[in-house]
Amino acid sequence: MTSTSSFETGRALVARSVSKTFGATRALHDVDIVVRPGTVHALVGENGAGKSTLAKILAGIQAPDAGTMTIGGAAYAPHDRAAAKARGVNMVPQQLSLVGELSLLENFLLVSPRRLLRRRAAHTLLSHTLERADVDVDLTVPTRSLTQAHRQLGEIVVALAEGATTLILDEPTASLGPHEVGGLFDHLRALCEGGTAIVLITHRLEEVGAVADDVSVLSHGRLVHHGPAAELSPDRVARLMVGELPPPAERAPRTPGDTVLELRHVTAVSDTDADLEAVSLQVRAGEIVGVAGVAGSGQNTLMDVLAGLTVPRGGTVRIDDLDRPRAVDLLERGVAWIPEERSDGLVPSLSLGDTLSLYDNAVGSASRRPKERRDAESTLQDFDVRPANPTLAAGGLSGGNQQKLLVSRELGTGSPRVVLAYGPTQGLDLRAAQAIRERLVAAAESGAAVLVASHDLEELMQLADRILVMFSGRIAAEWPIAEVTTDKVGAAMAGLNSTASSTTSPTTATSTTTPTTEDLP
Amino acid sequence: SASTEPAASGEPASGVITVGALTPGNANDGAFNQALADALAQLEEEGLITYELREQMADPAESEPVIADFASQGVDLIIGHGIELGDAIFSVAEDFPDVAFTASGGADILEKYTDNVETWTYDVSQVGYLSGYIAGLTQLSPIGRVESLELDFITATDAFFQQGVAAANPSAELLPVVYAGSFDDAEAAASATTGLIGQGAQLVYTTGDGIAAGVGAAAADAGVPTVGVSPAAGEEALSVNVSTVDLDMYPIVKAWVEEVAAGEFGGKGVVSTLQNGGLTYQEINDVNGTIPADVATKVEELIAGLTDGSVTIS
Amino acid sequence: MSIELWASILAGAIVLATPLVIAGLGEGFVERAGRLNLGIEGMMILGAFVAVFVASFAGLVAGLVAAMLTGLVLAALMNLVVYRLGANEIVVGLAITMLGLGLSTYLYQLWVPAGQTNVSVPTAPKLDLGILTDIPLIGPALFGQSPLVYGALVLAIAAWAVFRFTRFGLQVRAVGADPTSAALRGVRPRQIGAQTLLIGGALAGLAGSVITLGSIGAFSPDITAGRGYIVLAIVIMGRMTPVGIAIGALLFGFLQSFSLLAQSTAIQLPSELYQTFPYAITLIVLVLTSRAALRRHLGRHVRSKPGRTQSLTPA
Amino acid sequence: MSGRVRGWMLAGSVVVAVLVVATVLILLAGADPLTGLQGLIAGVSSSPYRVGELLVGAVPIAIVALTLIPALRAGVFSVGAEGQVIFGAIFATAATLGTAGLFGEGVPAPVYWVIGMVSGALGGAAFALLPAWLAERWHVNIILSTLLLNYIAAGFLGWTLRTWLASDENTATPQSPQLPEASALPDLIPGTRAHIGVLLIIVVAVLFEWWRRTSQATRIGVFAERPRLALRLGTTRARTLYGTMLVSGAGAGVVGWLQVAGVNERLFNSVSGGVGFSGLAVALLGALLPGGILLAALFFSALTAGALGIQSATGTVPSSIADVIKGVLLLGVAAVAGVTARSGAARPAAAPPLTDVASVAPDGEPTPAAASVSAGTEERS
Ligand SMILES: Nc1ncnc2c1ncn2[C@@H]1O[C@H](COP(=O)(O)OP(=O)(O)OP(=O)(O)O)[C@@H](O)[C@H]1O
Ligand SMILES: Nc1ncnc2c1ncn2[C@@H]1O[C@H](COP(=O)(O)OP(=O)(O)OP(=O)(O)O)[C@@H](O)[C@H]1O
Ligand SMILES: [Mg+2]
Ligand SMILES: [Mg+2]
Repeated sequence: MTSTSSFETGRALVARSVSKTFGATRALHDVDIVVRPGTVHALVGENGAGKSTLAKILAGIQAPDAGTMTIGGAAYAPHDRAAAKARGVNMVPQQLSLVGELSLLENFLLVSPRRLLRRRAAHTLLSHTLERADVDVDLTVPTRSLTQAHRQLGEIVVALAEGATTLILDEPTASLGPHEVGGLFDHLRALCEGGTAIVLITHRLEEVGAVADDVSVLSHGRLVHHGPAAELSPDRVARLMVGELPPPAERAPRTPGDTVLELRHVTAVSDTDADLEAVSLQVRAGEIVGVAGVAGSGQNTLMDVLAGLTVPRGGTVRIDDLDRPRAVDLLERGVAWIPEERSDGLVPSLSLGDTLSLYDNAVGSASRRPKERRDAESTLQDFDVRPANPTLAAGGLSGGNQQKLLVSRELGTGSPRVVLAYGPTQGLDLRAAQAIRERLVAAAESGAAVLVASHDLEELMQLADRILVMFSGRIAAEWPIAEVTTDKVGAAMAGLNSTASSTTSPTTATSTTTPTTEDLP
Repeated sequence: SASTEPAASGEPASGVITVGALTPGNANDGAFNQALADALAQLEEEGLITYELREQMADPAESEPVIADFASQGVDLIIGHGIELGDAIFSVAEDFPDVAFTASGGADILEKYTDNVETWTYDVSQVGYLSGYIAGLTQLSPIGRVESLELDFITATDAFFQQGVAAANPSAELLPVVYAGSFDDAEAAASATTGLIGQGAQLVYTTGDGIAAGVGAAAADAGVPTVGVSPAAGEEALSVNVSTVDLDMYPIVKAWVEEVAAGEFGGKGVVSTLQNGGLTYQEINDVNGTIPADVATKVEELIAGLTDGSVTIS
Repeated sequence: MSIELWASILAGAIVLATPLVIAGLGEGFVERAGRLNLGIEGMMILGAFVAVFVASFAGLVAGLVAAMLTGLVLAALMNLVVYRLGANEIVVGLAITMLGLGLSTYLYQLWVPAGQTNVSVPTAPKLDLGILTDIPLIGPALFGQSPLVYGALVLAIAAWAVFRFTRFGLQVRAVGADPTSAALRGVRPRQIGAQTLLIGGALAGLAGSVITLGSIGAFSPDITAGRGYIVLAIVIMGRMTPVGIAIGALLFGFLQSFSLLAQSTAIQLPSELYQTFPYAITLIVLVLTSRAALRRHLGRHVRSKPGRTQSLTPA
Repeated sequence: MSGRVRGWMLAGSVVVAVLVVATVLILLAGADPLTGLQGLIAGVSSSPYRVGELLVGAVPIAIVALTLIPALRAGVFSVGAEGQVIFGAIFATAATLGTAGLFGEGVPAPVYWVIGMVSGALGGAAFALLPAWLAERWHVNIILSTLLLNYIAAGFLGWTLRTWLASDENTATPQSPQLPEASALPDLIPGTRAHIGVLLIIVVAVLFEWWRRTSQATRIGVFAERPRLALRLGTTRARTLYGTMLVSGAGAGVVGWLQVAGVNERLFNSVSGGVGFSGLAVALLGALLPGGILLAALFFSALTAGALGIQSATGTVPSSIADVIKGVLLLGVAAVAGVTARSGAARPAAAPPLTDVASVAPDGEPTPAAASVSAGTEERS
């Protein structure tokens, strides 16, 4: 541990020997943590390592089974979130706590200490905080209609306005694009200057080096390392978390086959995402197409159209030689579907075993895949779903493991013809994420047409043969992987060349316009 | 009424007849149902019978088992008070030839008696006509009417009501009937009454019991006299009620009981009329002097006329 | 139709709407908090009975208070069984209705046994504002009603203010929309839910007493005649907002009053047609509001499409 | 284990609570509670007739509840059985009388039964189509539309019995003409009103026990929780709404026919007898399992009979005690069901949302309101 000034330790949030057990799961085992004011403290670990649990205990949302906590030496045992807030500890949970029906302003007022609302005063305070944090988010629309990124930032702003001296952020960057992450980290640094302590939970290890001062590594509920972040490379952190990782497999050259899935001039509307405007797209057998774009650019609408869940207003959708397929036709022809919102694809009350066999049972014996009768348990083990117990209810798994379960149902029971995946490794630890990427590559190699949308550009560059960028419901640019650079993609995601280019041809998309400030949305 | 032990045997050896009775509505409705309850209570007090009364038996699906139950317990006389109970009575009576039953119905029921079922009805024409006659004698016009549902017996009664009004006051004007849509919705009835009064009704007539509370309250509120409001509406409402034609089941039930005791029961039908005392009317209320003084005497003249045949209703 | 008739219809509409407004406001709180009270009918009718019973010896105000307490007790029972013990909300709602209907009839029959004249109590006196009350058409409807009618108006304004200006109102909305997030923010969904249910129960009891003490002055079995269920439709029709509920209740009251009094005009239709008219129109309005709400809902999202109106400004 | 003990203790306390309530009520009426309780037991068991009544009372509730299983599994909360029974009964009565009118005396009984049952089912299903369409096309909440339609059906029945289906006889209660002898269902237990239609509940129960294991049942279950996933399984919102409402409507319609042909042999105003609410309550009490529903329906019917027994034994207790005891028991049983379900680690009973499936957009996408609820209940990491 680095030496700290007595002033800093004087205000530090300290937890000692914290333990927490859920049924048979030891989520935390004798964990210590010291969060210093004015620093960013990164908390990393595999899925299910106990990060969120520790954070919730610090924020008073859950009570520890054992252990003590102090703030500046004084005992700290919050019995609920309000008590923690009163001591200056605030949290933005992994699952955002904004009420979608209410605006940010109302979310703020929701737990104000006064019985009568003072909207004007609250608005002034929040605007002021926004200004200081240099963010522009609408305070008065229902937060449901904000993008994920804005909700994330908005919730952070609300927490700040509530007067946090210790702010805990649980995976704030999991669904943010590179611009947004950059902006967020600037804010965090600015906050630290002002003396706020920040606990940052993340799976993106490069972020640790980029922003954190201290780092604590959890593994299986135990603290396996803590110390200054500067001394640690992402590789080292990864090794601490999960042991040695095999390097990502070399990209094998893939030759695309026939077009399997095709959209032509498709327009479609969505009430949660951008509408599609004349989107044309082909996915060929054996290739991986990456879709980049900031949140709310229409990726969800695109995925829904491809999966048959949204009926387009215009244009044609075709799989093989079948026009206007319904969702069930697509399933029968082997379209695997990994939605962005994993809860869309899982029924919490179904057991893991029933979840895996859902398609066979529900669509009847004429199942989509000639399925080798592998038993559920071995599928679960293959995909490292923990615990691999087919009789458990799906709703009982941790977020990361639910994702693995979903992927194992979609990819694990046969060889799909098409794979549609949006953020397939969102919220997964390194090893699990790598395993899923390998599955996607394997699917492509065995002839599947794969379409992956992700906010993680790194991931797309690693996987894809071709990258499309979506902006405002259109395909704004398209490049073969060899021509892609982060800068080009970043500019296209911000819409900087979309106005002039109505074609998706890579040359025009990249060369036509000089960005002006007026093009900024 | 005191609690009773149903006699185990069908023989009226002790001289006290056991009676099982069913009413379609609540026995404290101040009207049709209560007429039977009052008669039974009085006969029990006189030591002639012990009885059990089942209320709210309008649904034949519910009443038939109760009737069968009475019969299999060996009750001497089973009274199905109300047209809703007619079919159930006949159907059970077939299986229990030794038990005495009474069934009620429309005018045609008088011919339907069997060896162990006597039939009973009341003279709808007299109820309607006398009510209308009283309403006419008040000389109040126009007259509003609030009823529950558009059912046969209600429309039949109403037709005679109109005759009665015309006989007593040919110039009286009648507003169309308003149906409250339910037997119980007193508030809708009150609203209808207020509305009729707002349209100029000087007197309101009703035959319902649940809704009478609403008619009575609204009329009392506006100080408008009523005809036909039952005691179920409460004191307040009765203060503006000129009169109500009531059933008196005492003479009828007493006759049945005596026949059972004497072993002569069966094979006839009986109808309650003003003449035989099965129908009565409440003493005329002058509603603070707003009602002409001669109403009572004219009503008595009418009844005398009906008795000696000089007046007939068709 | 004459102006007198319309005046009568309006005045009747307001009387008929009053209990619906009161119970509807209560249910508005309950449903806003994401709960459902199918026991309103039972709470109303037991309130209606208790009100007369208590008023008969302790006076009007005591009757109203007793009715509210009755609804409160039933709501507390419902809260215990459904939200503490985990029983099914619909089954328990139906059970409470059954209990209320049965108990009110049972106690009434014991209280006023056969052979007695029903007990009646004085109803709340009607207002008479002289000139104002004499205004044609709207005078009697607006200025000649019982104080309970104006009480309902005050309640509606109060409910509106609670949702608009208080933290409690905000918490109710949050708990109904998303209890998990609300709890994460530090709101206690169970506590808020229980409070709304108690409000709903008390107002349902009060609504029942408004029928007996406001216009009839006496109790008779089944006097609420299904109004507790109509309240549910009105609350949805009114989109769970106090203003919407008040309008919905007035609409239903108007339809009922109209279909009663239209019978006394020259237009003679089958009486059953008149009787089902308010329900049929309510259904149609429900269809229209559902549709409009749907469109509004979609429209709002189209207008504030994510990624278009808002933009992140990286520092 | 401790959950089970707790369950039993709660069941015990329900019995105690009912006994206490009944005792207090009986004492209030000035009667002897012990006599009353003996009457309660005698009311259900003392004679074959009473046992027959138990069955007759259970039939409509059980069939309505059983045929509600798919709808409730899909999250479609209908209380429309009331109106559907009415329409089934009107159709069945009209078809039976019409057949008799056309072909005279000679029509054999089974022909009548088939005609009655089919037209009953058609009538009920047709009347269920309307709320299904309103929900599918216009997003009208089904609880409310069925509630309002019940009033409309009752009005239509009243008019029907006063006009085109009215009996020629002079009657006070509105009723249809008597059905032909041959169309009536024969007795199951001689000397009681239990007719062979009672056996139909066994058939229906077996049918739904089988259905429960089909892939369609799974799909409908998935639809209730994850409409988009269900779309991939071929289950659309429209198909679910129409399918489940038609099944429950047809079931209620058959009940209408059974009540007419089996019990009353003519059509009365009271044919539906509150079965909409009690059917829903029984289906939920029976945990949507056919076996549980049969038990719950018998239990419900027994309460009615038992309360009559109390009145019979004491003589002075008003019959409305039946409703009070039913309410208390229903409350208690619901509580026990809740507690045992909870300690059995199952999910707590789902609160039936008034903005239920109606808030799923036409193409099966949850609207934000629905999405936020589902997102709210899952951990999204
Ligand atoms: N409420 C709960 N009930 C039961 N088990 C729980 C609960 N919360 C967490 N767990 C278990 O505790 C362990 C730690 O969970 P936690 O959410 O803290 O992990 P995490 O490190 O945040 O993982 P992830 O990266 O997937 O979000 C996991 O095994 C999880 O399944
Ligand atoms: N806190 C929340 N409360 C309610 N609903 C939420 C919340 N967070 C997300 N959702 C729901 O999750 C879904 C996805 O969110 P949204 O469409 O705004 O972002 P996105 O396009 O998926 O991009 P990204 O995931 O990168 O932020 C929406 O249906 C939204 O209603
Ligand atoms: Mg976590
Ligand atoms: Mg998202």
